[in-house]
Amino acid sequence: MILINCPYCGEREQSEFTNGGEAHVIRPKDPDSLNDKDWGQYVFYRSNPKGIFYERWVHSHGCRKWFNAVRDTSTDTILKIYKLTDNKPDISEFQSSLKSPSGEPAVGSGNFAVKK
Amino acid sequence: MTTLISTDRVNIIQKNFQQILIRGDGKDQFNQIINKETFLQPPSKNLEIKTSDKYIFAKNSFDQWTLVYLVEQDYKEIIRTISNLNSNDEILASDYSYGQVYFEVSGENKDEFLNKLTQFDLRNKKFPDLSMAQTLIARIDCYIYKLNNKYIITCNKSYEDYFKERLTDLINL
Amino acid sequence: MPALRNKDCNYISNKEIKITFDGKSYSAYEGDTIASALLRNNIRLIGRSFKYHRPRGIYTCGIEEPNALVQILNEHNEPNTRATVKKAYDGINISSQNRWPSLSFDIGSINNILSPIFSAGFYYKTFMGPKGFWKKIYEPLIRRTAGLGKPPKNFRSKSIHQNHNVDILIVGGGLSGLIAAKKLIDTDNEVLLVEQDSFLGGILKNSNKVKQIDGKNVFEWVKETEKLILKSKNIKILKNTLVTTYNFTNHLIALEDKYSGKKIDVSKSELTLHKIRTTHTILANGHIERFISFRNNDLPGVMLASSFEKYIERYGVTPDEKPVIFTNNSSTVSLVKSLINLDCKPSAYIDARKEEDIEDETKEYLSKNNILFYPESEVEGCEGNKKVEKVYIRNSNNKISSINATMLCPSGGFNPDIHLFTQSKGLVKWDDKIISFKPDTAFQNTITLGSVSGNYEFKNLCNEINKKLSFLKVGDLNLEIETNIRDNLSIKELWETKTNKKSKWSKSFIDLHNDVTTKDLKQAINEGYDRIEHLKRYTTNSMGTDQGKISSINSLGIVSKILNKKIAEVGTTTYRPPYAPLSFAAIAGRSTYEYYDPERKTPIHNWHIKNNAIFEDVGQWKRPWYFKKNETETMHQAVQRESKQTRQSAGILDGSTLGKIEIKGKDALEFMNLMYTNAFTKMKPMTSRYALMLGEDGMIMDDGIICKINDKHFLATTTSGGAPKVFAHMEEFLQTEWPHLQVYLNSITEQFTTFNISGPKAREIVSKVFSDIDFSNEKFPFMTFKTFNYKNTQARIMRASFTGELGYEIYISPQHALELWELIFKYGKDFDLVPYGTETMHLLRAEKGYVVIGQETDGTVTPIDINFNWMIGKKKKDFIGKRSLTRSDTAREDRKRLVGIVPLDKSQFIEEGQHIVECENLPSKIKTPIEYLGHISSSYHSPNLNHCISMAMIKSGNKLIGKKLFVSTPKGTKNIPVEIVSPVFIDPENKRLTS
Amino acid sequence: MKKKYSILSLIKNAFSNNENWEKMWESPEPKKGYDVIIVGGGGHGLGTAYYLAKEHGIKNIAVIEKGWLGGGNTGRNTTIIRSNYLWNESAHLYDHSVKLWENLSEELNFNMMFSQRGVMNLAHNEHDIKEMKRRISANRLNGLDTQWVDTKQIKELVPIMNTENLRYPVLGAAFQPRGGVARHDAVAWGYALRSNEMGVDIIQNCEVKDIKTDNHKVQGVNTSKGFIRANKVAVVASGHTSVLAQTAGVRLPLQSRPLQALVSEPIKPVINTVVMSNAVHAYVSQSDKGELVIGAGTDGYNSFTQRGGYDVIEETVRAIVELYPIFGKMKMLRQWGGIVDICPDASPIISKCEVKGLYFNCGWGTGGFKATPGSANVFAHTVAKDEPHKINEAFNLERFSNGRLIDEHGAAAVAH
Repeated sequence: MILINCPYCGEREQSEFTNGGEAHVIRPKDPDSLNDKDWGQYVFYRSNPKGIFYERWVHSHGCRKWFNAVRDTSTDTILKIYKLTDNKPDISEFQSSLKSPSGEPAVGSGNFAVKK
Repeated sequence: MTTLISTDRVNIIQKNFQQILIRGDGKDQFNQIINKETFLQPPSKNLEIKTSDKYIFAKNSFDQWTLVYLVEQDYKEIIRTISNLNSNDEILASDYSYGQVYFEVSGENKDEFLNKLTQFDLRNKKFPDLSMAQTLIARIDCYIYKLNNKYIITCNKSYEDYFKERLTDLINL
Repeated sequence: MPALRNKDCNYISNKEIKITFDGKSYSAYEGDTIASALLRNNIRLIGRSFKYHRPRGIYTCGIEEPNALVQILNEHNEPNTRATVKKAYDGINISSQNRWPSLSFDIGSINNILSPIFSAGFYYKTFMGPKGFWKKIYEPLIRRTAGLGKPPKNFRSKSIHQNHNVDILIVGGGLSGLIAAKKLIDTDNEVLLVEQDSFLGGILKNSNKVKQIDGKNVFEWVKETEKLILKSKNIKILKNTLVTTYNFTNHLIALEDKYSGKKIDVSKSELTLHKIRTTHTILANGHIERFISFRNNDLPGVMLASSFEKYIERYGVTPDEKPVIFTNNSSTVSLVKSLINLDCKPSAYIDARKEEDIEDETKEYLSKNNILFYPESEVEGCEGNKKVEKVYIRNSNNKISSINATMLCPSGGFNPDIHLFTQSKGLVKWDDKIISFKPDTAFQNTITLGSVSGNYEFKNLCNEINKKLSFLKVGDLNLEIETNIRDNLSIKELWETKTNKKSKWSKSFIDLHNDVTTKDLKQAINEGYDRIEHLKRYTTNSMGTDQGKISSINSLGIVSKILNKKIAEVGTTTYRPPYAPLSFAAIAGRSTYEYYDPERKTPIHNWHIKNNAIFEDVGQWKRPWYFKKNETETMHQAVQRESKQTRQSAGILDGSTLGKIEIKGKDALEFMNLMYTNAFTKMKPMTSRYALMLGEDGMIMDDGIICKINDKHFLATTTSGGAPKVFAHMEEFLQTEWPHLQVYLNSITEQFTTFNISGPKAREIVSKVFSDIDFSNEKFPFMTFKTFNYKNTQARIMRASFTGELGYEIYISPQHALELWELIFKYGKDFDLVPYGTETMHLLRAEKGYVVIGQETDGTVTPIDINFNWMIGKKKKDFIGKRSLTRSDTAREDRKRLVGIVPLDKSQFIEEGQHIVECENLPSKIKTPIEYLGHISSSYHSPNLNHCISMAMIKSGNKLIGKKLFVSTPKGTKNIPVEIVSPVFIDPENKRLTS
Repeated sequence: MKKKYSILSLIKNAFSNNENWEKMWESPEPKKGYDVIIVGGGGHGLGTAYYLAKEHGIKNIAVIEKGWLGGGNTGRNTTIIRSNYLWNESAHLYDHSVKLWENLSEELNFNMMFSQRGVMNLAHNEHDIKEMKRRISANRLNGLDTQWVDTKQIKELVPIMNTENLRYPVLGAAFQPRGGVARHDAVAWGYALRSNEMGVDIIQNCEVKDIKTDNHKVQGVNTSKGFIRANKVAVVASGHTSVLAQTAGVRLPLQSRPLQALVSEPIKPVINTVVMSNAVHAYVSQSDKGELVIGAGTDGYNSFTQRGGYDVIEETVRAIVELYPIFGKMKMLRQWGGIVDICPDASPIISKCEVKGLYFNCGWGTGGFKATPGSANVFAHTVAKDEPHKINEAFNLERFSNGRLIDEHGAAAVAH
């Protein structure tokens, strides 16, 4: 299981946390001004990248506080943990180990064991 | 106070304490009000415990404190403290006195025994003395307070029988 | 007769034990595995192969064993146990597997005769016969011959989990593991050393390869090192513990057999699953010898060379006095030396390498002991009836001769045991020097030491370890290691030997466990399955319980030859956890059976038991379902009684399981307006209101009653099942969407026990219990509440009810719950007060047309659908889910709406879940789908109205009131004629509630 | 059908030492362009190619697979087949598939080992019972064979099940006799074999980097083997579908999650039907090789590593050991994970999109294997006719705007 460093309680096992999906998705200030399509985008659509992913976690079996994380979904490595109040780190800070959008990472996917 | 388990290496005693759960922003005004009502200074660092033989005052998370009275108080006093605290808009105090169960765990093998029920790291370097944590023990949400070489573990009262069965079942496995 | 044993074996006691194998009794020694015990009694035949049922013998001496799988009859018939690992004990009762009627005569071997037809993937190409043959004939036949062991018998485990948090985990207590541990003694690293055998030492105890360390014999050195480690403050040792899984962020799983070599005590936990979280992992788990494919390489009597040596050194048993040794590398000379030490001698030493490549000291040793020596030769095959009798040798100038022998010991070289390393998601690389894969780039904090990292040279073992552990800054350790063999391994690539025997029945196996021959590999590649993963799935190569530990690299070698590609290009299949089959009981641990999920009880649970309540599971809670008046009363009778009595006099329900949340803060009002559909702004203090909570998709998620103490302090109740979800939902929006709102939440579900008393006499009863409170209608109107002090505790009474009768919800501290509940009954007796359960609650609320979340609503129902349009605060700018209510489909006119349904013939009963249709009859066999308008969500026989009442969700139901339709029945074809009515069956004007 | 397989072909080849079996499919290099490119060589993708060629006469097709045929979810599922879904649209889609399963072995002359041994969904509390009684009645009206079985009947079908003495006792079950299991690899290989025979190019180890479009019309795909032109591109790449859609500027409401499964070591027959338990997340059937095939729930976070957390395996095994105590004495042989693409309403997307000539078949979540032939059949129709088939009309992208969702969460707490 992934080890997650809760900004308030320190390193804990991932079974103490609940994932909150994509981060930085702001609830529209005035929902009535959106048409059905745009409102559908907010309610049902979340990005689903293979590689760098900004996501939310909550320490549901601990301090119950929400925080954000940047994780590489192709290897499950957590690259950064930051509080809700911190601003969004720039994607250039991170480099994913992917060779191409849908390819496999050089190290870590667990499925390509032999060094090419 | 009933003894649940008593072996040469692990002892578990069930106790009953009064407790107040306080929510607030932890700023000066909050500290002053708390000090005025409880004559105690709330800890400011996350997961830190202030304690004496009469009480444990812990900061559980970003906006939550628990005050556990180790020595039984006059319950009218506790109710009065709670309503005084609640008279301030920016504080929420709830009476947690009788909805919880408390277990005091001591003994040389207490860490290894508890680690049969939780994956939480009880080592001093990760869980120093006079600190607390909220985690899962036997699949139940618990608070665990670390005092010098003993723990006080609390969870909701509805889990009491299940939790005690898990502890007693494990001691002879 | 006492079993054979070598003189000075330090690891086997001379205490005799009795074992039973296939009904016959044999003697052995304490510390033996089942395999070493059987070898002591010269038993060669141990099982029948998976597909062809060919006779099979003990092939290795460890976890990599493909053949020797047995059933332990006295341990609940445990199937597929590795005889080479499971320790024997006095009275163990073992049976062989996968053969009928007996091991020596097995009907199943007919498969061997038909084997030319059973080529790779044959089951994809046949058994398609006429319709129904597959289900009736072919599949039952295949299933009966498949599988190895028989199923276990009545078993309940008591295995437990043990979690560890350490700085360094050392996997493997062999030479490399011990050196690493010795370096870490009394440093400030907490270290855990895990060893799968019951003794430390690894290669030191399993072979004759190392003569001395620092001048001491290996047994002494290991004993001393172990004593030092045990004396240290920071290192713990776990023996009989096999690491099986390497998870992400250095989290490893290891299985400890607590009863290794002992009879299991059923009252204790026989297995412990260690779950180890570590900062650094040191893999020192060694290597595995691989075999060579040649004709009939599966005959009982063929055993790997280093396994043969391990039986001599580790278990003190000599499987055979004059085996033939066939090798392609320099390591097997230590086996020759072991035999010579026991005054035995190999009948032939066949070495595939060119004469000039073979070490001089080996050639001298062989000629000194005049051992038949065949340089640059290979074994063409072997033959015999259920055991090796003749070995055929092809010499350097291609001439084949045969010699008689009863055992043949091949060695195809050594593979670093990279299974755990690849599980850690590290990358491996092909090494042409050792002709195998070895670890290359680690993905986690993983360090590989010794032979697992491809380093077979004892001379530079210490400086490899010092270099790799230098980052720990624990100082160097150097040892003087003297060996019996040449230091660096010399090896010639050899996967398969040539045979010119063209018979259809001669087989050269590449996977002994799943009966896959080298011919199957060639056939699969011809048929287009040339990717290594296709090959594995089409032939089932290395998919057996040994996961091809001694053969999967060989199959890559053979495939690379056929495709003439480099082995690195062919690649490996994914190493899937666990390393070796892992007991389900150990994985489950103690959190199964009655402890599967925590059980939550209300403070007056014991009172319910004393009053013969029958319980229902609601989430983790145990709630009274109904109360049996006497032994014979059925649920239906009890529910009818409780419902009638509550409407006529008074009933009381334990509602403590309902979620309760305290919401307080400057912006509490704004927060509540955003979370619920209702408008709370104009709500007067000390009043309460029924409220709905939606998801962002506009669908009803939960409901509850909101009490407003003042604009800055609210108390909310939720459904029992919804409590954790609603609390988390509130916290999420408060922290992530509206952090500017100054609001605090506390869950107070367990801080108040809740009693819901309702019925015409309710007022009289509560007035007696709480004599100082004025319960008159004026002073205590409907949907208001009072807080008061009860014996110095905070208490609250709210006038509300889910039954539609005059009712009160009493919130009391758990400390006085039982005492108050019994007091209420003391006064309630003269008013015929009855305790009722959830079933009656469901019936009474249905009579009033109230909905239950999760029964009338299923995640696709909006407030408008259940006629709660009035509960939506129209003037509110926004609340969660509001915008979704105006989407085209959600605002559609003909959506399903809540209605009531009554059968025209009052005696008929409508079943829940049935559907409303327009046709009177249903065809007995429905071919084309039949349109339906909706389904019955709730249906009860109302004792107060004396007929069946139902609630349903029907398309444009609000426009169909008064219409006649039909409702289907579970089995019948005749539908029940019904009328659509308003869902409120009793007291539509709510007179009883508000009087 | 050139290559005929039967007991006769096995005997014939036995005489020639099984050395001249023919190649089942070629692995050619890609041509410059095709009429239709199918991205994803799993069961759904290869099936789409088969039905395009067989029922719509379109043969100039390439199936492009990043790894090896059937290497994605087709090779990683628990092989359960059933159609007892709640809503009409789902029931019709999944039953269209079960009907195709029923003679797929004959049609492809390749044994799918489709074993209709029945699928049982257990009820562990009153809420489960009510939900299942409703689904059984809806299924009946849709012509499906789901029926209620009580605990006694369950014990007859599965004698080793512990129904009373466990934390959440078994109170009954919904049982669909026509449900069952099939050999997952055989689907991919059977479709590959027969579509290759009809002239479809099957290109392996060729990874699509991005989909080229030009003012809202699809042009072709850039791959690791260069650009390949196409009039129509059909993406059926399960977990990777949204990654590829993104390259064409199309956003899909998918989240890719690990879904894990495990097998036990092989033993003699002990359970002859498929048992699913949504409440405790445990699904089990026994393959014809004797291995117990056990399905777990999805992990709680997005991931493309094809391997989930160990805690999910523990959750499942705890439930399995409680339901079948004797399995406690058996051992787990292998555990693995796939990447399932989950839709907000747990129903698939088989639909056109705003880019002309670009089609998507995805969102199958935890229940894609059972739909393989049905999904491929209606998707071939959608691609060929540029119009959805009646059966997959409701599974469009617009439903996430107008709110006309097909919420199978009830059935699919984790649908296996």
